[in-house]
Amino acid sequence: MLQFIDTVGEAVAGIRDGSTVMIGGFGNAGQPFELIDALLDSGATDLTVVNNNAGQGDQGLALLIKEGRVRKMICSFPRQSDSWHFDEKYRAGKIELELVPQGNLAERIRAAGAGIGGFFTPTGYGTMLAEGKETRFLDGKWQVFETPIHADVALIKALTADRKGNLVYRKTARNFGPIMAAAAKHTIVQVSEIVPTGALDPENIVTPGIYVNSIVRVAGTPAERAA
Amino acid sequence: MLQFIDTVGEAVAGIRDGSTVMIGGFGNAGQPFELIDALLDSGATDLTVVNNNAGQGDQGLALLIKEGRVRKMICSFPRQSDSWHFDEKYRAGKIELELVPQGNLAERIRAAGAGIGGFFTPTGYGTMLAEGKETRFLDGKWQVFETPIHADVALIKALTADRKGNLVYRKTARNFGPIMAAAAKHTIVQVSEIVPTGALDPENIVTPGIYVNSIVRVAGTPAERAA
Amino acid sequence: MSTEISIQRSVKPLGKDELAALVARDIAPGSFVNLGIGQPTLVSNYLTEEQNITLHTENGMLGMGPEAVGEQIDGDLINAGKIPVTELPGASYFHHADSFAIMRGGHLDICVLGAFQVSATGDLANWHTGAPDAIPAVGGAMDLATGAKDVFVMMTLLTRDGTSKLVEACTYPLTGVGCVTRVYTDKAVFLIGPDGVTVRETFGITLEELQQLVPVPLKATSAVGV
Amino acid sequence: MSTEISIQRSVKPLGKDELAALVARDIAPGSFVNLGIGQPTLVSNYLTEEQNITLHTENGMLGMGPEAVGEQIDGDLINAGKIPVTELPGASYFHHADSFAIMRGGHLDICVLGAFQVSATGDLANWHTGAPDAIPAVGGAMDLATGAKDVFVMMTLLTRDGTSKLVEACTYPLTGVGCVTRVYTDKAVFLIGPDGVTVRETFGITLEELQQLVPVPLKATSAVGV
Repeated sequence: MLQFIDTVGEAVAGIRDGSTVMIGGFGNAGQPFELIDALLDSGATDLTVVNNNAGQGDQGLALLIKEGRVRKMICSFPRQSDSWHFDEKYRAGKIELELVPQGNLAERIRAAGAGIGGFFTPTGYGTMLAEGKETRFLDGKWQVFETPIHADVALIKALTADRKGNLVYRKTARNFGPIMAAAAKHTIVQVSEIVPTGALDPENIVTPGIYVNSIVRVAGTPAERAA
Repeated sequence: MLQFIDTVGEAVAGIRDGSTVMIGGFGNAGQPFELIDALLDSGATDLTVVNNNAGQGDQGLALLIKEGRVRKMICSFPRQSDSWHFDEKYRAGKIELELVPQGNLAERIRAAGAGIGGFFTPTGYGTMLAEGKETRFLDGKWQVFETPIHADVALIKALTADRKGNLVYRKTARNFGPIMAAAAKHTIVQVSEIVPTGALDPENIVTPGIYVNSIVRVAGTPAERAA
Repeated sequence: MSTEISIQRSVKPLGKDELAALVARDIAPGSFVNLGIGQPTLVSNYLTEEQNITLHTENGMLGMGPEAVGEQIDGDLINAGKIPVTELPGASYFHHADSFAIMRGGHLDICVLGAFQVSATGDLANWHTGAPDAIPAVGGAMDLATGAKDVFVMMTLLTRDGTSKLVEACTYPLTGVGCVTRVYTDKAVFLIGPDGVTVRETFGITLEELQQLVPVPLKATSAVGV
Repeated sequence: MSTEISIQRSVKPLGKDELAALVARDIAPGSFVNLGIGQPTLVSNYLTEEQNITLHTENGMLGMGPEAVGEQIDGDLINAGKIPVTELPGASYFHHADSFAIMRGGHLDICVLGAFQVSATGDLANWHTGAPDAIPAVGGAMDLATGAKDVFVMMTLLTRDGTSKLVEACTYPLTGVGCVTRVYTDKAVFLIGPDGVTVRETFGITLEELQQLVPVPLKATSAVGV
């Protein structure tokens, strides 16, 4: 049942220790900073986090990792110039890493939302990231078997929601939002704006409300903190 | 290379005997009637046609079937009250039928466009439509292995194209258009309107021009012939 | 047998509209629902605004409204039965793969389907008579049966020749295995669970009489109003 | 050796910008192209309007324009390298699965990537040094390598210690198998095909000298201007 929630703290209050949490965003674009901060404040720990990266600088996901709340990262690109908190935990053997090619990450998340139990893809064939995985020759190519990534919770950012929970995004901040919303049991969205039902054109809705559970408005323009 | 073509006849002129042709539409909504008529006039034969249905009444796909141009239908719902031409050919053993659950049809078409070599789905497990197919227990359910459906050509209908080939659709006439455009080697689109590049909002484009090869404008409102 | 008396809710079998109204009442507020072609479509007539139900049609829409009439009719806006329909505020359109992902990904709360037969373990047969000369056509039936969180069946309990459609094992070709959770019929509502078939309520028939019609062991529900 | 003379196109090795300009010239009009992070990004500076090239960025956009400056900078509009960029008329946005479907489904005409090594059969190594203490990070490299119709590599031919990066078999961990079709280097352009490695042109070096640097049998192209 869709809920509109007043604060990011209340929005993430139900996230339990040991959960798998998908976090939207690619770089700063589409990162739900305020929800991540609230998750940090909530004290939830032993988390498996699915995100394209493994945190940057001294904010958001990087702080969750620094505080030891993240047991495992599933991501495509953990190593960045400012990913020092992940780097430190990783080298100390204090965080598990499942490294996934970015397209496999996206497709595995999409598969979870779409009820696909697994699929074959050429990406990664013959590389160390496919070691130990089933392979098959299909459509003239060797392909690797990949499985869906499900999550308990998704934290994502959109531009606007209507009262039915329908979402639209802004530019490349869309990235993982729509597929994570579909892959998680419970999807929490921070939006810049909530509009009346009927204000969004039905042709242009990117995430239908069926994928959304909790919506919280966070003041500020979408790009403000990212810029 | 994207081409804007003056007539439906020229648009379909390159379709060769023996081709696999995807045809958009669900019922009359989104059916590219004028392109289908042109395909009939072109004389192309020995076709494999992918469509949700197998033609209705005495028009479009039903006539292609009547004239013996269709060797095989891949569809989910061939039997309708007015599907007499298909019925006659089928009972006479003159047309091959691959019956596919509608969601598998959509997902198999999507897989072709997305470079997926095959996938497991619970749909059809334990039914006669999964007989002889590989099964596997995944995510707590028995699932069936399904393979992509590729095509040489897709004939689809959209509402509006810009000069880059970006498309938007109208209401439930969207249906199979976007996934067929991605699954076919050559996608031919009939649109009601062609607008200058930049006239469509980049947030709202449903089919990016990368999936479109030929565009032909067909006069008349989208629903006119369907109504 | 007090249990038996307590679950008989009417002196007559229910008509199609009464049954549709009953199904509609049983749908939890805020649910996302797909109503199959035929009898299940009647359910939409009994959904109230307060229930705030969102209807899905597998040809690419959430927020489907009632059947279109007169000026409303638009050939580009149809339901899965190819009937012109309307759009409610808050509707959204999507392509076929996205639409079936909603069903197949387990996001629909309830799907209501007609049936030829339902088995004691929830197997559904509703797409094919199995007649050797029949042209098979499946549409979205298998996806709906397999994907929704709950699959409700609406059917008459008996065939025209008086045979129960609730059976030990389906003789018609299957649509889905172990997928049906409830069966709404003119004579009774059945709940199908891991411990067998429970009768929630009966209409114009006692549980004993019902058991004589149905070749499946029946239990009465102990909880009233489940 | 007339062939050898005919393929030497300059008296000096090419600089990065000259190489980027060469790659840009080789891209067919109307192509859809993804330029990898780093050196390949330079190619965009040399694409002409007449070429009508559409750039893809895997974080969800077709029709990417040049890097954003000043007022244009928008935190919601970045490329795969997380650099603020601009939007050209006719652009479109889509989510990550749809974006990678464009790459993985074979819809991009060309993707241009950097590399640590390329093998004589087109294997690519560009994501991981294999150093035991390195934190691995792959991003979209494997999808790009595997999905595009043509994969062009841009790199210096030699490492800093003078070893050829064009090798019989990669010693670094692979990104993709048999995926590279052309290698643009400061010293030569190599075409990789089923019959081995062909040198299309050289820069400041003869074919014989080149062969001494590269541990892979090289053939000179017979056709000028391929």
